[in-house]
Amino acid sequence: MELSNTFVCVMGMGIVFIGLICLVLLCVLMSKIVALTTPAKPFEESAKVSAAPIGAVPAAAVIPNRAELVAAISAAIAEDLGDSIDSFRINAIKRV
Amino acid sequence: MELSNTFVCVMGMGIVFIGLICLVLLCVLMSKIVALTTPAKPFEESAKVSAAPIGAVPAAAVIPNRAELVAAISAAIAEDLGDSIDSFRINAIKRV
Amino acid sequence: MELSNTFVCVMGMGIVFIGLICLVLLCVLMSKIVALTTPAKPFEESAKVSAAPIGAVPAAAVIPNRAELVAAISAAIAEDLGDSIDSFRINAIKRV
Amino acid sequence: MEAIVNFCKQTGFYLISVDPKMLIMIAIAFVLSYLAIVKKFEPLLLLPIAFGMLLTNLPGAGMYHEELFADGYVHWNMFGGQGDITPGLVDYLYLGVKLGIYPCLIFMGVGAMTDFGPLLANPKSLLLGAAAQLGIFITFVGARYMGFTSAQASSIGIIGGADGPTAIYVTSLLAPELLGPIAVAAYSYMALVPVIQPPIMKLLTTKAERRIVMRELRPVSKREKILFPFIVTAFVAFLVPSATPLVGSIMLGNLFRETGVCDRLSKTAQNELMNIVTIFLGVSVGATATAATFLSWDTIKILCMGVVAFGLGTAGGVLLAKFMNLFLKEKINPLIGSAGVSAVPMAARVSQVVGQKENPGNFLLMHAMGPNVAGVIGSAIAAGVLIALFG
Amino acid sequence: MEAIVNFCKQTGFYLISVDPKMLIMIAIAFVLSYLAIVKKFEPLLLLPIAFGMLLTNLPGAGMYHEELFADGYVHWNMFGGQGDITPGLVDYLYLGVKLGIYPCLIFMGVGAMTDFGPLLANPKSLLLGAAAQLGIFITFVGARYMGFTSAQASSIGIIGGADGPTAIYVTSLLAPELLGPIAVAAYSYMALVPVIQPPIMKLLTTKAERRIVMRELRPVSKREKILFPFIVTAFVAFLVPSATPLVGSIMLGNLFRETGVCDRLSKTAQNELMNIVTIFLGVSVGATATAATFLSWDTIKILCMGVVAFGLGTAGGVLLAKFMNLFLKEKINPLIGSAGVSAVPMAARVSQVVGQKENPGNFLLMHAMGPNVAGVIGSAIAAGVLIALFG
Amino acid sequence: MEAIVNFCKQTGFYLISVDPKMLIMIAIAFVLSYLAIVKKFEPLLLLPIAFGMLLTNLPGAGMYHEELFADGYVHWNMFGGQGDITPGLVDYLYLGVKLGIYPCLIFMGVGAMTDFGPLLANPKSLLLGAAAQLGIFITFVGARYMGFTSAQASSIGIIGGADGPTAIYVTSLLAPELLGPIAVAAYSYMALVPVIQPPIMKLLTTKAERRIVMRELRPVSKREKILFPFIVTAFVAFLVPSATPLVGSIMLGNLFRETGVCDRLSKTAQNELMNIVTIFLGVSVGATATAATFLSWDTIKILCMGVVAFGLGTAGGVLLAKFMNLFLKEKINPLIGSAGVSAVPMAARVSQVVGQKENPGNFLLMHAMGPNVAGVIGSAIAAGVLIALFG
Ligand code: NA
Ligand code: NA
Ligand code: NA
Repeated sequence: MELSNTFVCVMGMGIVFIGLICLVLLCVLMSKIVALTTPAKPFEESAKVSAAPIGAVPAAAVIPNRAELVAAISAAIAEDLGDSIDSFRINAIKRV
Repeated sequence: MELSNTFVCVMGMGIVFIGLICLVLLCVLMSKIVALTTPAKPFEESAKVSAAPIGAVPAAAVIPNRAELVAAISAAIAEDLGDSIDSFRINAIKRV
Repeated sequence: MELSNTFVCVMGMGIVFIGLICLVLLCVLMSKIVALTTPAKPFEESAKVSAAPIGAVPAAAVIPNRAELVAAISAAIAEDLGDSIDSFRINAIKRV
Repeated sequence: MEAIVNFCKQTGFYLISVDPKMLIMIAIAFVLSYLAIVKKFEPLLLLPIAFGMLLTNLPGAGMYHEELFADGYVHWNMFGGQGDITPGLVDYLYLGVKLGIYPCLIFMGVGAMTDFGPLLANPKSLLLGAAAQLGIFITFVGARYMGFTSAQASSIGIIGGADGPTAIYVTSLLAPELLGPIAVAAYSYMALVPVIQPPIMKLLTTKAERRIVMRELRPVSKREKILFPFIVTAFVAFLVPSATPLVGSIMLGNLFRETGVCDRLSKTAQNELMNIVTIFLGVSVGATATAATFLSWDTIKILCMGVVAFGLGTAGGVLLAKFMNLFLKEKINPLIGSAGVSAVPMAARVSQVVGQKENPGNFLLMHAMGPNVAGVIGSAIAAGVLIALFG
Repeated sequence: MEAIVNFCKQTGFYLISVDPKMLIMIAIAFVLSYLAIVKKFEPLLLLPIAFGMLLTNLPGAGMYHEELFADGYVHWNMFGGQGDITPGLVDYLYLGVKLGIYPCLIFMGVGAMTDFGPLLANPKSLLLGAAAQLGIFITFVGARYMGFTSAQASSIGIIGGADGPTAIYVTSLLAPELLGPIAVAAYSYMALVPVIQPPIMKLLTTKAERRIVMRELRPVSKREKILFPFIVTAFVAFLVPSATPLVGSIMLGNLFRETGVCDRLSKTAQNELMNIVTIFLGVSVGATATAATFLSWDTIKILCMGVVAFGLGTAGGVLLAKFMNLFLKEKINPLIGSAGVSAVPMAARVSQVVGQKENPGNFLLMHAMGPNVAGVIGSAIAAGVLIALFG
Repeated sequence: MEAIVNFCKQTGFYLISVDPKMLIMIAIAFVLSYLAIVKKFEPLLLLPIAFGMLLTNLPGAGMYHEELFADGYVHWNMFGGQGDITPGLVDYLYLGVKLGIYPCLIFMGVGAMTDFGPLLANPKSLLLGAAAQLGIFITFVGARYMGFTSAQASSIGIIGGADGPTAIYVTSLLAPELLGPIAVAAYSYMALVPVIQPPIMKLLTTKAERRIVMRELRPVSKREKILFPFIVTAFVAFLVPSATPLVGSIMLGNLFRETGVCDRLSKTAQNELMNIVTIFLGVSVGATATAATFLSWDTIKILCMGVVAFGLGTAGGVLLAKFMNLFLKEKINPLIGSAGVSAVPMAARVSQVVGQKENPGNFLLMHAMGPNVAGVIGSAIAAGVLIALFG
């Protein structure tokens, strides 16, 4: 029996969406449980983990000089962008 | 034919002991032969080889300050012990 | 049918020579084409490529002090020769 | 004299005069090499693929024998050298593709290199990774209309998943005869993501949407990152068992990375093991592209449908992001939707670059990494569904 | 509609409802992962084992098929994909275990990491390494009384050898059906050595004995270190030919290390090659632990007997050291006897730590390394004897 | 009691008393180890070869079974363990030799380590690399006269190619029964190049010729270096299809190196992959040297003819250089001709050292590297011709 196109598409996108929606729920649930069960000092632990450039922002946000912050982030992202670095320019340092 | 328990145990431990006793003899023999055939300056060669912490002792033994020696060995062993470093403490530097 | 010795030798050395002669021609041809199609600044590119010790000579050739040059090349080759370094000695710094 | 004639008949010059189609294939191999070396199109895979294509089309070299893998299974009895065929180096290397080993090992390395943090910080990203699979299924329908079998159409559709190993895994199971063109299409288009995606992204979004600035991502704890691979493996394997090899491999690699207790395994999985497998995979996949299979209209069709699949996937991600904005209080920038096709991390960079053109202070990269890695999971699920239906 | 039902019947949710035993196995896999990640129980092997156990028990995933290896040999004809079974990734990786390749390659890496210097400086250590094999044979007898066959009892006894690769090698040859529980027991107890050994060591020794300070070891020349691997390989292979693969591998690795002329081989053997094999070995050994084989009283029995084997081995080593002291002028500290079980280098560290509690200035580590590495050779000989008798 | 007798009959001590020839082989293995460790004769391969020879000749160890590879092909049906033979570790490793996989992978690593720049700067070097293959064919004739078959004579001749992987590849295809002695001869003589070549070089040249100073090599552009592997692969494969696996592998590795876009593949090909394969190749090639095959007049003959082949190759290169000087305006130093035998980079160093003795300011190393790498290509072509004629 040849499966109809409609069946394959609905089935396929359906399963993909069901699967990923369930994963969203599971992830949210997990985060809640982890947050509840982690005793105290969650900040210290997470700070160690978030070595990603953007993750550094919360700590840096209190720095008055926003310009430096933007420059630092830009540099970090630029480094991340690697070879496409030419296509990336900071036009001006302005407050957002 | 099922082998008896006694046979397996005696045979097993017997072969293990025979084997390792022979290896003891072979090692002793080898050491003797090597010592005989190694011409002159055996000290220099062995000193180079014995990078192990304990191996450093012969040279260090002439140092008057035994305390430093113990501290050095302790540090070397502590390093070697790796993660179980907490369970290891030098209570006092005393002559042995 | 057993192949005769003469046949195998002539055939073998023949094919080897034909093959490598053709490769000589192809290499020469390729070099010519590359030289023609490479626009302008061929020197800069090649300079970057020729990290080999001898390749450094063209640039260094203008240096008046030939002695230093020979010493430098000798050092480079000596390094390249690795373990056979003992068999290599600069008797004198003389102009060639 | 007879011996000389015999020898000459063994040379490639004679054989090529009999069947000159191979010259075209050799030319194609050179073009692909050019793209890999000069244009830097995914060179780590495209260069070995091109070289494999060269080797397989050198007449008389006998580097690869399709007969050993005829009818979709491995003829072990022909591997010993007793029969007419003397298997060549590439035949042995190809076993790793045919048996589904290489794609899984590469995925393990990918897992060891992937940080699912941005995804965990914003789980909604997963939906964008789902929407971007649209291209797979629409292309599947298109391919069927163009006369491909369901199994072949599945393999063609999966190009739109923008994941090399997934595409190769599905194709080696469902339609090994199309492995050459599909691998070439998948890796070429992944390299072309910065060309294919921006026009579609601009077409489907307004200037205001592209300027949306997103809130910084919350930091994610190590614990969440360690639990995540277990949850995904278990859940996906339950839902679509046939996706387990792919999802399990990527999550095992990620576990090596995140637990911190297996650093030496993580390092080896993402370096030496991955490099070795990449060489073997590339060369042997390229070697399946013989003149007989590659020089046909099907190849042209596959190349066309591949780019359509990429485009539709991009559109799917962007449109779902716009749709979600109808309901969300905190709007998301629809440009990150396009990253859902995977092509990690290139598609996320495209989102960043396009977004920054409108608003230079807007840093979308981390936000786009969420859908980007979600797309890998989404494609694996889609692959599992297709294998379950047509495998 | 029928197709949907078919698809649902393929999902793990349906399959698990038919046979829910797999859920227990998944839970066990999580427990083992917890031990590996949080408690750091030999994580390099226990994490892959746990993940392999997870994969194999995901219903429908088809990652591992026991039928391919039924009756103790490899059914090559079923590997091509023609039959009912489509072999999965883990099946291919498992071949390396089944054919005895992985344990030998790991042993080569172990050899490249081992310094036999302390053993050569004090060859009497070898006797302690022999005595600590006592646990193997007493456990063998116990296992027989509990109803295991001789081959199975051998595999269970060898847990007491405290060498992962040796245990896996023997078990894959003699009782592959017990590979899962035996591997779990072996690696768990090796990680638990600091818990299992100290009470036994204290029970069997007096405070005075534990305070014995040993003379510094003599330096060992490079020449002796190079000759040693040749002597051990040749002699052990003559005495117990079936131990040759294990002993030969470890000694080849050691030769790479000590000669100094093969540094690049030594480096690769102890790093990349070992890491790759560790991943493959761990995952595929874990995958043998299916619900059908693992969830049985036998597993409980094996876990119990494993710890007994470790304990008896420890006791054997300590008691022989005490016995030797009756004759020796220069007393040896009996605490180093316990290191004879192998579990390199953990057991030697335990000797050091226990000894230092009584006498903080006492450094037993190097002295304990002698029996420690001797235990590896001793276990390999014991393994050879068992294979010769029941293989 | 009977059981004890049975066990004793399994020990090597009993078996060796039945067939003491193995003791001679073990002694030979020790001699080779001595040459590898103390004399540093190509230790990376000779030490594994020697150890493999030791393992295979330990009576009863059963590490290698010739029956599995009898009559020149692989008996897969005996590999499952159902028959009388239980394949050992070395049998599995040997598959990589038998199927021609290891030599190609090693050649890939060699390619990734080779700089063809000096060859491209002076393409005439290729002719010297051709002339140095003279030894192969003259030795072939000699071997035939001494009673070897054509296939065996080809394998013996190829020792003169001074390329380990080429010699092993040809021998495993044409005369696997001679693999042991040929591998030992090839690698030993490669290590002995500084002893074998200088007298021949001095005999065939005048002092004036040895003092010839050559002009500096022109710099070679990256473009030429990238095009070269493609040209060589395509052309050689057309001319001698059976040389494609060897030439293709070396050129693929070189491409990884020169393109600069595949650095991680290049690094892995010349390090970890090559080291792993070297260990496996060495051990399993050594293991083919059983007493039955190695202890015969044939081995002596092969060792003699091997050195003749090296000498004739050296002479061929030097003489062609002298002949070319009759026509060339810019004379070449005939000492670089000897480097055409390959044995990279040792033969080139010999040219440098001999040249410098006559004229300390003469730096021939780079000039000799051209014929040196050309010799690799030349030997591969010669190997292809022999395989085509007698394969
Ligand atoms: Na995807
Ligand atoms: Na042990
Ligand atoms: Na050569």
